[in-house]
Amino acid sequence: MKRITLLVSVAALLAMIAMLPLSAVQADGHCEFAEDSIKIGGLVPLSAPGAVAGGVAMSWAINRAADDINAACGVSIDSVNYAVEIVIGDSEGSPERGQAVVERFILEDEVQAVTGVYHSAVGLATMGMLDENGIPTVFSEPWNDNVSANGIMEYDGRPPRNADGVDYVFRVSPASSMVGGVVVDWLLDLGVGNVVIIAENTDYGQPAAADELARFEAAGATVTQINVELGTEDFVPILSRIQAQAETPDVIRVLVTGETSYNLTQQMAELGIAPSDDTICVTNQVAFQSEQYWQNVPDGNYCAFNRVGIIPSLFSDTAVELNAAYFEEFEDIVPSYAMASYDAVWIIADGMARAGSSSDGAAIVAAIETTDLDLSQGRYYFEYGNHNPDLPQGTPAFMWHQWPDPVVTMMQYFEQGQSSLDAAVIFPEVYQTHGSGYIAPGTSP
Amino acid sequence: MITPRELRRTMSDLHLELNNVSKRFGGLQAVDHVSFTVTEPELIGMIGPNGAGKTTLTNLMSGMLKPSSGTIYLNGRRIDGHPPYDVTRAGLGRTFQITRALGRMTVMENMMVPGLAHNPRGGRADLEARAHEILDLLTIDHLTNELSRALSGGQRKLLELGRLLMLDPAVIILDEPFAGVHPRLQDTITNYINRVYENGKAIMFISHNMGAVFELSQRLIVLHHGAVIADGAPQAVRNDPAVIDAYLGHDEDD
Amino acid sequence: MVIEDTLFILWLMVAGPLWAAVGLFVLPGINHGRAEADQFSPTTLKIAGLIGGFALGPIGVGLFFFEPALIRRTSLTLGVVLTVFISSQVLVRVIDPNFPSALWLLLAGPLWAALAAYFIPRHYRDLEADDQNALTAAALGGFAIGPLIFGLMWKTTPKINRDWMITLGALGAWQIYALFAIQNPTNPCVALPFAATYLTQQTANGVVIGCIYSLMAVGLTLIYSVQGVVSFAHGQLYMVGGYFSFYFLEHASYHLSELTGSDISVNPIWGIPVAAFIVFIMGALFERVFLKPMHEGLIERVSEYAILITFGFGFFLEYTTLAVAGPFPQKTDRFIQIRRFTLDRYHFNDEFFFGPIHIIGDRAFAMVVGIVLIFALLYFLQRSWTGRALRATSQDRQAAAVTGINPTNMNTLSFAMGSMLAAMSGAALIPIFNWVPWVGAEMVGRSYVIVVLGGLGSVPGALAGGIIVGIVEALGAGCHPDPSRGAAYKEAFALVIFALVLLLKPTGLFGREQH
Amino acid sequence: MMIFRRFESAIDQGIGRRKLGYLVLVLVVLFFLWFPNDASQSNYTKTVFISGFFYAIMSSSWALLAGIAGQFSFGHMAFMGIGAYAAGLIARDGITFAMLGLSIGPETISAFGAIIIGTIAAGAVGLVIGWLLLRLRAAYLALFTIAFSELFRIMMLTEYDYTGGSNGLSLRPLLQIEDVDAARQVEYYLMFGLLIVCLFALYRVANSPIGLFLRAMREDEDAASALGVNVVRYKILVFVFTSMIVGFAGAIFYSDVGSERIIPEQLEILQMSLIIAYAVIGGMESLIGAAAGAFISRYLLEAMRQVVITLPFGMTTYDGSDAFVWEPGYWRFALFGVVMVFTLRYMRNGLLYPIITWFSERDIAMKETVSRRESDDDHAARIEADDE
Repeated sequence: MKRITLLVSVAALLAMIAMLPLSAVQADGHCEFAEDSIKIGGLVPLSAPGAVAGGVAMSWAINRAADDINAACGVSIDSVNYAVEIVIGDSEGSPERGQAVVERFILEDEVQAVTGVYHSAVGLATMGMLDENGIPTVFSEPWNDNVSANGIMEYDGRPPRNADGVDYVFRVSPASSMVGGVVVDWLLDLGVGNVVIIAENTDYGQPAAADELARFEAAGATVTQINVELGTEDFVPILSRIQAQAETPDVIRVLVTGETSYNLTQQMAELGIAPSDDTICVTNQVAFQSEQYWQNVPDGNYCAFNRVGIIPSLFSDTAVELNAAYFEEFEDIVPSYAMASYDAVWIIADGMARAGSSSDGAAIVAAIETTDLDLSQGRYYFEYGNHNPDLPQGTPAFMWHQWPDPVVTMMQYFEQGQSSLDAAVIFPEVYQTHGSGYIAPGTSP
Repeated sequence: MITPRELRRTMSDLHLELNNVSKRFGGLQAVDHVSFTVTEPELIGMIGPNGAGKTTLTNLMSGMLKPSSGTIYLNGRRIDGHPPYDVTRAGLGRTFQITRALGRMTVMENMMVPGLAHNPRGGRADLEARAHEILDLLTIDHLTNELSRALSGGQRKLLELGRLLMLDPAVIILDEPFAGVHPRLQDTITNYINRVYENGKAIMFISHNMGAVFELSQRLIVLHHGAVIADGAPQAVRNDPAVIDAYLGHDEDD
Repeated sequence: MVIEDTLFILWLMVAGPLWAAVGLFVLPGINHGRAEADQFSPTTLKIAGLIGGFALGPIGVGLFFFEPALIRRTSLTLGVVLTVFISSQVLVRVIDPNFPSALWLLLAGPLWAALAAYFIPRHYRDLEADDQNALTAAALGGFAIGPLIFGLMWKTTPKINRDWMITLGALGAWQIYALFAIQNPTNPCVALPFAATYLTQQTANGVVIGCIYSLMAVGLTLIYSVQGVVSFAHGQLYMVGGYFSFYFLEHASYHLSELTGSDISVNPIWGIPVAAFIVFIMGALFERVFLKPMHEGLIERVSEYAILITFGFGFFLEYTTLAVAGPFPQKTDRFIQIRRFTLDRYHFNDEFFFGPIHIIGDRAFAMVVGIVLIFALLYFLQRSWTGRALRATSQDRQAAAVTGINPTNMNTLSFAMGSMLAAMSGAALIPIFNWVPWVGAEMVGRSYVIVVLGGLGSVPGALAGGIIVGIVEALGAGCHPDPSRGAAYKEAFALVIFALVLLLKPTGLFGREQH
Repeated sequence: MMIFRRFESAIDQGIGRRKLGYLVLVLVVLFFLWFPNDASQSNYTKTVFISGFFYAIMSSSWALLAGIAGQFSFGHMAFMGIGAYAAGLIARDGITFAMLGLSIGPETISAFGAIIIGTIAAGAVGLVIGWLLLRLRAAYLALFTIAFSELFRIMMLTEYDYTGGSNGLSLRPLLQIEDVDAARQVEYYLMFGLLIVCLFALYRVANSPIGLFLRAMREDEDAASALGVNVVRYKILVFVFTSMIVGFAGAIFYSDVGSERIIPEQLEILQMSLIIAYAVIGGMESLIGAAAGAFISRYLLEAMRQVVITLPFGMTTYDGSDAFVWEPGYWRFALFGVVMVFTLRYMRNGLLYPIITWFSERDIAMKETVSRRESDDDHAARIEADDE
């Protein structure tokens, strides 16, 4: 089994180094494909109110993965090569649409596996259906803790989907509390006592805020949470409010995404609230898109941000290739969800190859559970699943079919207009690039 | 020509009474303590120079405006300050100076609105029959299925008059019935007015040109600066000095 | 704000009553026989003295001595202020912090407002008093001072002039403020020593952003005043204005850099005229094709048609932009290289201080741009022939037509100019907020609030409305007792005011009677 | 053209247009009844149809409100939301009357009970709003309703603890059917039935005296009032009626029939604008037209996600396929906007209006009267009189 994987990935690298636009043609050149191909559905938001920018990147990555796989002669089952074919569906970020699209995937396009999903609401709404239909699924971006958690859990008062849980759904994106953990640990290491959390009132912001708030308070820090609506442009009033607090906060944590977060961060900086000598500015993965970030937050230097995915300085060749291609397409750094989506397709393909079937869901799931692959984000494996069913006491339910160690790092810019590839990794220490846990404004490591 | 006395025997009860009705807009005293009563079928002309408050008074009577003070009774019911539809039900119908036909509804529908509003339970068939009669009287029966916005100005006026009859009110107020109407239709209107009068209704037609009013009306009410300055038989009014200088001197007040 | 206990009690128990007594017994005596005082009944004088003395101490007494003419209104106002102030001060102390201010804001206040709004105007009519604004005043007062409003307006049905409105409005605001204070005493709006600085800061924020808002609203109001049409494409025109500016600057900078070889970035100020020009043309074309037939009587239910057609236009613009420019946020360079203007902290003594006050540089600049443009427009409307023609048309189409003005052209001009103003504000804001195709939605909602508040069709009204909305949003978000919700409800505050104005005074604060 | 004329006259001599119209209607209904049994159709198409039915209800009821009664409300979606949210909250938390000390636990409320409560809630709010709106006309009314629905949306979004914020609120499922296909089948018929019922109810109202009064009010409120139409009553009535219809439809649709949870994004003005656009394109003043418009537009917007263009004459694209795929993305909506604007400008009564009127004998009658009028010699009078 392992051998095939190796072959596949090596071949993939070779193919990627070969000219990419022509990959399909070349594939035809030196691969014999079976008549019917393997269909994988990609469920991503491509129109408002969904997070379109994310969806675009994800669908790009998914298609890209398929091309690469095909360039490596697709998925070979019983020494027959099957080409991978991608079907993209637009979830519009709404559960209703998501369900409809998944249904179309299953019944009309007859996909054998599904990946993608950006909004947790969509993930929550669709995972039951995917499970009932036995479609192996690897979610690549929803963060809500309840996604992919096993069937024992309930969410907003609904009974378990079925007795033995959501067994067909895997997740390679972190659960929000995994991310929260890192951020909070880092801040507590710096000894912050007075925290302000600004969270968007969405399925991303609220759970994340709740989680981090709990962690902070457990550690005895005082926390003020401020909720904002996405699409708000002018944050000055609420920022002035923070400014007027009796004791200036040690850190302002931004749990807002998209253009809204850029507005917020920029205004924060312009008012000199954070980053400043007294206050640390902590934003989130959106800051990793350095081109966009610097265009929209020119004053956002010295803001720290959490990032999911292996750190640029440790990019594997796969990651480097992917990043190069992404940059060609979007003139920006490849975001984690694109990497995750890319990897997800590979994981599925690999699972099918090892299961020796593209249709037997159970077998594929079993195979995926024992995944052991090195891809753009690092080494993939799933700790808990039917192969290792009993979660130890205290292990949260979402660890079921969850990639246990997506790398979550804290990074920080220390030069105006710096590319996030050069930005300093400041936490966890093992990854530190500039040997410091926090770069104070005005200084450089 | 039938006299009021003969009519009174046949007619339904009819008693319209205004006591000291006033209306003030901000500083302007539009209608100033107007009082008069109508107790029998009459052809009443209400005249007065522009801005004398004729239309305001009409609006007050028909419930479009609330009087600042004073009371209006119709057949024993107090109607001042009531919404127009109550007033109409109480038996006072009015037309508008600029015709208010319901543009994108057919003539028949225009007729049915008051009909059904007046007695919702009433069978459509009877109402339609009645509508046809009235339209026929008004010489626009052939336009039944026409959208009323396609009608000519004069025909719209006729339609308005027709709608009033569907309500069969005790008192009818016609605001400028002759304004901008083709001569040929004016006769129809006059004829209509007489017919209605003969059915025992009081008709009050408002106009700012005395000429048209004189030959029709049996009683004239003259408004000036919102107040009644004369009320009586046309001849008497015609020679009333107050009226004369109101009209001579009316140039400076509009 | 919460005044210090000792001070409060001192005044409540000692100074107040003392001067009240003076006012009560001395004032009528010395005023006796003076013409301007005798117009009032002795009791009025007594009560006035009482209140005046209690509220303002010597000042009050002096005032009523030297200016008896003021006695009635002043004492009335003072009385009300006092009641509210004392009550709220007492509440602050008596009631526990988690007293549900909703109780007043959502139940008692509206209840009294409704009652007052229902009964008082009728009462006015029965007494043949001039009931202009009575409704508004009653509702405001009912909300602000509850049952007291009946006491104020029932017996002596006063003529409701602007001071009345302002006083009552202020009281209402004060009421909310006091309740916020009760809810959350650590609220920076109330907690000394920050309050003074904080309120100034928020007001400043409000005024700055308000002026920027009004620029867009002015366009809306201009269109309405001439055409009697509310443009539902305004937000999208604002949005495309921003994009035009953005793309122009990008290309200009690029080509200039190419030419000169040095790295040049064109100042966003130049984007404004470009955007203005393009959108002016767009507006003119749209008006010619789609709005013109309205005024030629080809269309019935004009206002609905106008709503829909502009709406569809906006719909088209938004999605076309989305298809062309994509969903990625864009932003231009800054106007000026100053991050923020700061007024440093000033210490009165060791615990009381004022400042610092910050204003973001670019916003200040955008505010200036906004104000300049608005006044330019006003000047244009007042002085130039075309401007006068526009105004004439908005006054009375027929009359204008008679005097040789071509109303059709005026319509086109008004719509084009209105759209242009939207585009200009877009171009003026893209250096401040980053830009996405749906950026217009929130903004246009706000400018509806502004124009209705200021009165549809009134340019100065739009300016005032903009500033009011700005301040309300700033204070709302800043003073909401629950910091976690304050920001999320930011728009909501403006919307509530909007709804109230629509219901109570659809003509707005400065508006003409509605068409 | 000639042929059409002949056909037309043939019909007129034959069964007559109205009858033919009914026939066509029946055929359409039969088609929809048969449709889910077509084995070749996937559940996905059914899902698209289901939401199509839902939006048909929305825009036809809006057509009654705006097209027939002239009440130009943007709050329609909000009322739908009120229905759904009320139902959801009731089914989750039950009701507690603190003062009376009595509380009804959620378990005692059936899914349908919740839906009914939701409907009532929507109606109640409709009553209040309708009453508040009495003083407002046209643009002011539109603005007020926009403000109202935005406020509602923001509240639903912000009161995270109660409404689930943007995670949405999942209602109690109305049907518990394990088998997916069977479930979809039932949901399809349920929604279609609902559409028929609603259309029937709306139709009855529109063609009753009330409908006549509503149109009268739309044309000229003062005149209608002067003719004895109780404008206040009917204005409020129409608000309550339409709110209840959409509240009901919403509560059912989100009880896991069309969707499993309602999210605040559904209440955005954008969604409302879509409904308006559907109604406009189909014909604001005809209920059927609006419904059809909504259904067709939705279907097309769905179908246009991916347009496969097959190349003629065996031409092939570079990778050898004989068809290439065009994904219009946002251009769909841009196009939609264009269609809406041009419909308004050049076919004000909607694209389906000609067909609908052709089927109603009205326009025969019209033609006749027109010809009669031309024979009539008051032309001069008209011109003269219109100068006033």
